Amino acid sequence: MLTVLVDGIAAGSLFFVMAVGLSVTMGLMNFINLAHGAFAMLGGYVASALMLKLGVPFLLCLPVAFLVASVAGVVLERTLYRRLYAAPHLDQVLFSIGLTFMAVATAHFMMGSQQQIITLPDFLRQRFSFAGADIGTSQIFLISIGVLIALGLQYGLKRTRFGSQLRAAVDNPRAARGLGIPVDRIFAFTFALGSGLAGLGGALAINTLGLDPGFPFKYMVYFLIVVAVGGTGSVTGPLAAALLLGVADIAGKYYAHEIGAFVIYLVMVVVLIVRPQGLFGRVTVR
Amino acid sequence: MNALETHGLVRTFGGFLATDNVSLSVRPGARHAIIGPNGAGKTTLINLLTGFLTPTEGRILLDGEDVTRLPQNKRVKRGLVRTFQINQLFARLTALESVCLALAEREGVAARWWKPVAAHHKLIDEGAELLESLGLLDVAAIETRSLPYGKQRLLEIALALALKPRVLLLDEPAAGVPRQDSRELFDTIARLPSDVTILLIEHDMELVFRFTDRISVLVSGAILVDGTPEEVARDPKVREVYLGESAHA
Amino acid sequence: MLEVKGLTAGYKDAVVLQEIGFTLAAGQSLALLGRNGMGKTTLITSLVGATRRFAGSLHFDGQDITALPSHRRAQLGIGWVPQERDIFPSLTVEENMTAVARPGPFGLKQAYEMFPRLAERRANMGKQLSGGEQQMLAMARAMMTNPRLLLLDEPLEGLAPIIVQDLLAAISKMTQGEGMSVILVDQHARQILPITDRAIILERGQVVHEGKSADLLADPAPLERWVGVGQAA
Amino acid sequence: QEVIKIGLILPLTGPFTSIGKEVETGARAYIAQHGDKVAGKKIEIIVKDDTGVAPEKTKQLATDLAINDKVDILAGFGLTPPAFAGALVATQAKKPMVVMAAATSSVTTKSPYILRTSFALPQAVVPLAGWASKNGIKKVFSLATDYGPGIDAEGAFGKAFTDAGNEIVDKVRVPLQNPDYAPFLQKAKDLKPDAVFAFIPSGETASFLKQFTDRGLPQAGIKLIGPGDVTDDEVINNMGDWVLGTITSHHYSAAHDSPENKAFKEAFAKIEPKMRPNFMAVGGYDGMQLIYKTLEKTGGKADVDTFMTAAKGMSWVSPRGPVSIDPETRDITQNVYIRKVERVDGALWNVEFDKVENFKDPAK
Amino acid sequence: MSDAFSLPFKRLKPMSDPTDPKAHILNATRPRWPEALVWVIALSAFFLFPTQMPLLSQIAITGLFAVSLDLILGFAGIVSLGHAAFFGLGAYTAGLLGKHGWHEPISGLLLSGLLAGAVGTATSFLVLRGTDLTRIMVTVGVAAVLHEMANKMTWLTGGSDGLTEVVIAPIFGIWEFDIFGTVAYAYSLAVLAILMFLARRLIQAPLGLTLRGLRDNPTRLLAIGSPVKRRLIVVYTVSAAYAGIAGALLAQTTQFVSLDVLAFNRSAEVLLMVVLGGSGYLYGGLIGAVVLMVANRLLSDLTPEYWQFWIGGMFVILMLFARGGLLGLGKQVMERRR
Ligand SMILES: Nc1ncnc2c1ncn2[C@@H]1O[C@H](COP(=O)(O)OP(=O)(O)OP(=O)(O)O)[C@@H](O)[C@H]1O
Ligand SMILES: Nc1ncnc2c1ncn2[C@@H]1O[C@H](COP(=O)(O)OP(=O)(O)OP(=O)(O)O)[C@@H](O)[C@H]1O
Ligand SMILES: [Mg+2]
Ligand SMILES: [Mg+2]
Repeated sequence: MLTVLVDGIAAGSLFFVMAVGLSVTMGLMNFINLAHGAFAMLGGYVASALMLKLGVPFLLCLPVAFLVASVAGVVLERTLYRRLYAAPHLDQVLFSIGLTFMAVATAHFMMGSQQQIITLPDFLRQRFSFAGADIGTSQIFLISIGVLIALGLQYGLKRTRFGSQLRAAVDNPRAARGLGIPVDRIFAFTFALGSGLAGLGGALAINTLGLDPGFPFKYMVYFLIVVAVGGTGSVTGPLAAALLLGVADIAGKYYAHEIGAFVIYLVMVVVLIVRPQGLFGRVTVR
Repeated sequence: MNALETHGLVRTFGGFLATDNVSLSVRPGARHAIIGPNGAGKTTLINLLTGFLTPTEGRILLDGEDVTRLPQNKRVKRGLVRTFQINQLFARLTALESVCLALAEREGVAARWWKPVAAHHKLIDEGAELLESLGLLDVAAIETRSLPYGKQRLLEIALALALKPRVLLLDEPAAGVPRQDSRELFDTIARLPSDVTILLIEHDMELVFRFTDRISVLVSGAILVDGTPEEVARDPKVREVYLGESAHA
Repeated sequence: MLEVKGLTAGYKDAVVLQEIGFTLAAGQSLALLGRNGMGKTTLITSLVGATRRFAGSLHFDGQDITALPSHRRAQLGIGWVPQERDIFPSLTVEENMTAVARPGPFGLKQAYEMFPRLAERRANMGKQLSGGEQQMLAMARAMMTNPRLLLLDEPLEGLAPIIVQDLLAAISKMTQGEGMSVILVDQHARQILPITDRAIILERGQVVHEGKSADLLADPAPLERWVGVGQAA
Repeated sequence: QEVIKIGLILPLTGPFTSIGKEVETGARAYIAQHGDKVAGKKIEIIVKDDTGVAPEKTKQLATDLAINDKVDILAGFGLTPPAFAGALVATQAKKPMVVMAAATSSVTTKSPYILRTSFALPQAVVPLAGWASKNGIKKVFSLATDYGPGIDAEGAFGKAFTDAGNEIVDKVRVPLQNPDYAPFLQKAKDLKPDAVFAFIPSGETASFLKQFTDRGLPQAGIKLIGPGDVTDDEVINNMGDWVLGTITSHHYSAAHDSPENKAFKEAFAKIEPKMRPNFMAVGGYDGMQLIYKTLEKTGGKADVDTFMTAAKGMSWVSPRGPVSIDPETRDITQNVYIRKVERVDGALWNVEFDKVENFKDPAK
Repeated sequence: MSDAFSLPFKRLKPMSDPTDPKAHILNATRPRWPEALVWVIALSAFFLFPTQMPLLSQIAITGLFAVSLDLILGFAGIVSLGHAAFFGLGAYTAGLLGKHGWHEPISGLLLSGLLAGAVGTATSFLVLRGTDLTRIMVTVGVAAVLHEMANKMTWLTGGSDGLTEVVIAPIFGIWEFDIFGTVAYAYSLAVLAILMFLARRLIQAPLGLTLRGLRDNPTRLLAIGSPVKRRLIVVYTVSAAYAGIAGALLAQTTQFVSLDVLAFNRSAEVLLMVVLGGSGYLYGGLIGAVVLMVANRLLSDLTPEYWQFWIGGMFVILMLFARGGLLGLGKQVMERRR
């Protein structure tokens, strides 16, 4: 029982870390970036290549994955993405799916089609019992990272001036510029943050979800579910959504595997019917 | 029987009381203005009357019938029509298409799916006439979103007029319309049949005093004074909270 | 303070303003008049840097700002109240102001003193404000940038008469007392001429009249001609 | 006619890319080894990508190959649904169809012109049930991916295993898309069986095996058994010592010790030095082998009746061992080996230690 | 200028008689040459590409599916990423009918459309509220649940192995589905043409005008007295029925139904087609389907492993330089020339 709960929370944390970057670009910047999974894949391949080819320790790979993905994010943002900020959402969808196709083919070409398999360091492969629950250290690790990121983002985006400047820039870039907000820089930084988080998520995911060139498409819907159920424009929302979905998914599969695959979609549809703006979403103006 | 009546209307947003026990009656054919400080709850009141918002408490009567729970579109069918303080237009329809749409709704043909709009000559002719009366005919074929702001403002009114309202609620119709155009606008409205009831929100006192025969002053969600233009203009409380020293009378 | 030379500007491939030129000294105020669609807003947004410039130059405080992007101009001290208010809908009233605030004498305290109504609604989202409240917020927000030149595009529209009076008084105090420069656009010439030093009338994107505001009040012929009947009454 | 054309339809993009890649390389390895001439005819292959599970795409590609490219033989077919779709075309267009991968038992029944050189899942798992019950495994938790082959594997193993007087404590099916094994493995752990029987399609196995060990099932004394898909040669070497000792049954291991296999591996490595050939590759290799051998016999005639008659009963020595085509079912008869993951010369291999010889698909 | 009244290409300036402000509405129904061209090309394909009938009939079917999506997307502003739900329902209905003794194709088509339409009505209340994202995800959810149900109900649907042994009688008892796909293409094209004609009527009629109003500003539509929800339900139903008929066509022409008729990929692909071609033109989806499927085919023949790279590149470049899809681009070019 408790084991199932911990499993669910750990799975939820992983989804949170992978999806929260999308929540940032989509919820805060109002850009539908379906190529989010491609940045996650990049982070994943960076981490796996470092570990497998160069023997770099896992913990060091994580920040590097974050950095590489965020640099790639900035470069693409400055050259391509920025031209589509004002475009209709559907144009953004087509554009970012296009990028994803290109990323998938490139990964296939460069890394081959096989699964990347990494072995976590020993301290992340221990299991222990706690109050009757059977818990792995890697799960504790995932949950802590999720909590840290949630707290950090919550502070950074809600409580600081940067957060309100970002939202102002999204609401109305022209007015924001005219009132002295450096919109371009803020967007670039935010995009870097979003793609960096994706990269980190990708690196963390290899162990549980595996990594192959199909990664971006495989998990695209899951990212979107987390963002939609959580509601755009907040950090607590996606966290709550990811945890809810993680627990519902794991519990559904554990207790009722016959309908296990439905559970996550049913939960999503029910939440969205009751609260179309998501769990924590504000009704948006657009 | 009054054209429009409210009884103890209350609306709160969270803890904030935006409409505070408003009981208002508007007689048929009235030219009735609602004035009051910014944020007094004038637009909120219109939103309640039209069903855009539901009241927390109280009742709304249209021609003596309770419409408090009636959906927006059904109130429109009974002749209660509004304009918006901030334009609500069909960005990608032309001016003529927009009024034709309103006309089609009024005539109950909006759900027909076989005969093309082009074959509904009556709609098109009436639409063109209406645009002409507001000086919009020369831009009839231009997409709304490319129209200058002043013209968009006029189209906003045209959409309401197309519905042949019996009770017309106007929320700052002249805001953003230049002085000479706003006079024309009010002339058009004044030409409406005298049995059309008009409820108007406006901050331009010159227009208000010229046009209306009754004024209600709304302050902090509640009605402060209700009377003829002369009574209101003389009222010291109104001068203090709203008009200031340089009021017209 | 501000020097505009041969400014030709517009949108995409449409030229709206042609060869505009004028100067404005520190502490001076300028009324910008003209009928609907004559280019008043376009001139204001060109000063802000939000239109397409085809020719001409802009100097602010002796510095060439012709090529500076919008936000850099604002940071140099140009404040702006846009015609459509452009309140940030997903920010609270207070965040709308703090997001753009720059150091100086005008802070939240002063903003709330100027518009007590905003203090009452400080935690509301921008999009929940009434029309007039948004107008007040746009004004307060521009002031929070502590500008040395303030561009006001129809700031009085939709405000209660009593607020209009207070605001006009406040604007004239800023220029006279605190040495701020102001460019003020309004449909109602009669309202703004008494509190401005000079006036410009635009017609089809060109300056057709330039002179002292007081002279215009004394001799309203240009107003009758270029702005419309009834304006001078 | 100077050229014999073979249309090879495989998933070369999408989630099942690795299957297509292995089969294609296997087939090309055979051609590289034996030249592109048989019985005086030149062999030409045309490769098409059907992206995985998109049967109407497969059908359209097959039709196009049959009508426009005028191929003589259809081949490939990575998964079951596309194979079913291809069968419709084979029947209608009267073309021999060589299934090199799809492993649901019923595939061969969908057209009289189908020949299979891969395997059928019941074929691979029934011998495992026998071995397990002889080796002290009484209670098994069954876990299979929720699609044709998985259901086949679950059913065939379960039946053979319970018929031998043992118990299946629970059986679960994991979704094909976006699987997460944690809850299922936790359930297995909680039920304390002697072993987990698992069928996971090749390509997904890495994360499954990893979670199996990370969740501590081996420490809890639970063995892992299954068809060889689970310890797929393509990935096994990257998996770390935690897979050591896993017992599987399958028709091919890259570690199979024979001159034929050695030659196959060399030819394969010339094309794809980075990949280890797996059972998919051998299916592609033997598919070409069957085509070559049959054409030799018919003297280059490829019309469907002549070809099918000649192919039925054909036998040869494959890299996996001796095989033959059962004339009745047109399915492959082969040895099924019981293997154990071991470290040999620094790498991980499936080392064969027991076998059932000339085993037909028991489901037919 | 309006979208639908000048099909298939939009023009900026009032056409024909610029002095008559009503001309732009009155002339809207006149057929125009680019539209005729589409059908001329479609017909000449019988002679130009006689060996490509299977591909062509799939294009016609997918094109119809794209048109059905454009009805809700381009004309009512509902973004759906689960439209395959209705396509799949139609396909399974037609497939099951054909398997269990109802071999007549045209009635099978109608029944499938009816069923899909009914399910569209039943689920339409789910898309009445919410933002784009909410609607996207709700539709994804509905389609995913149906997909999973079809997977589990093996006894009925054949599960992941698909539904085989679908038998379809000759059309009108005369034309039998052949391996070359000529009959299949003729059949699909005829159905497409009829449904296209009906859709075109619909969007040029007052209902179409209402729908475009709905897309632009539902708030105002309510305020002019329109029962917005009812209108939404109507288009959603029509669109679902269209999608169902498209699915049924696929099942009948391939005589096979597999789970992927309900898959997420199919929903996503059709959305891409509509955006690629340009939404809100009715013909956009059709053109998107042609371009994407032909490009897929050519590129994947050239480079079976990496064709997705070039498809992706095409999307990226198109969106960087041509807003509003291919027809949007066409419109821009036409305006430039003026
Ligand atoms: N959705 C909402 N949530 C919270 N407060 C709201 C909401 N809508 C309106 N308000 C508040 O209710 C009050 C009344 O607003 P309303 O728009 O009715 O004012 P008004 O009288 O029309 O003012 P103005 O003359 O400025 O247009 C305002 O203080 C406004 O901030
Ligand atoms: N975004 C735009 N694109 C193209 N033309 C524009 C745009 N905005 C304004 N215009 C045109 O530029 C001209 C000047 O408009 P502007 O808004 O500057 O006038 P204004 O004097 O401020 O009018 P108002 O009194 O209505 O505010 C008008 O003819 C208008 O149609
Ligand atoms: Mg108001
Ligand atoms: Mg202006």
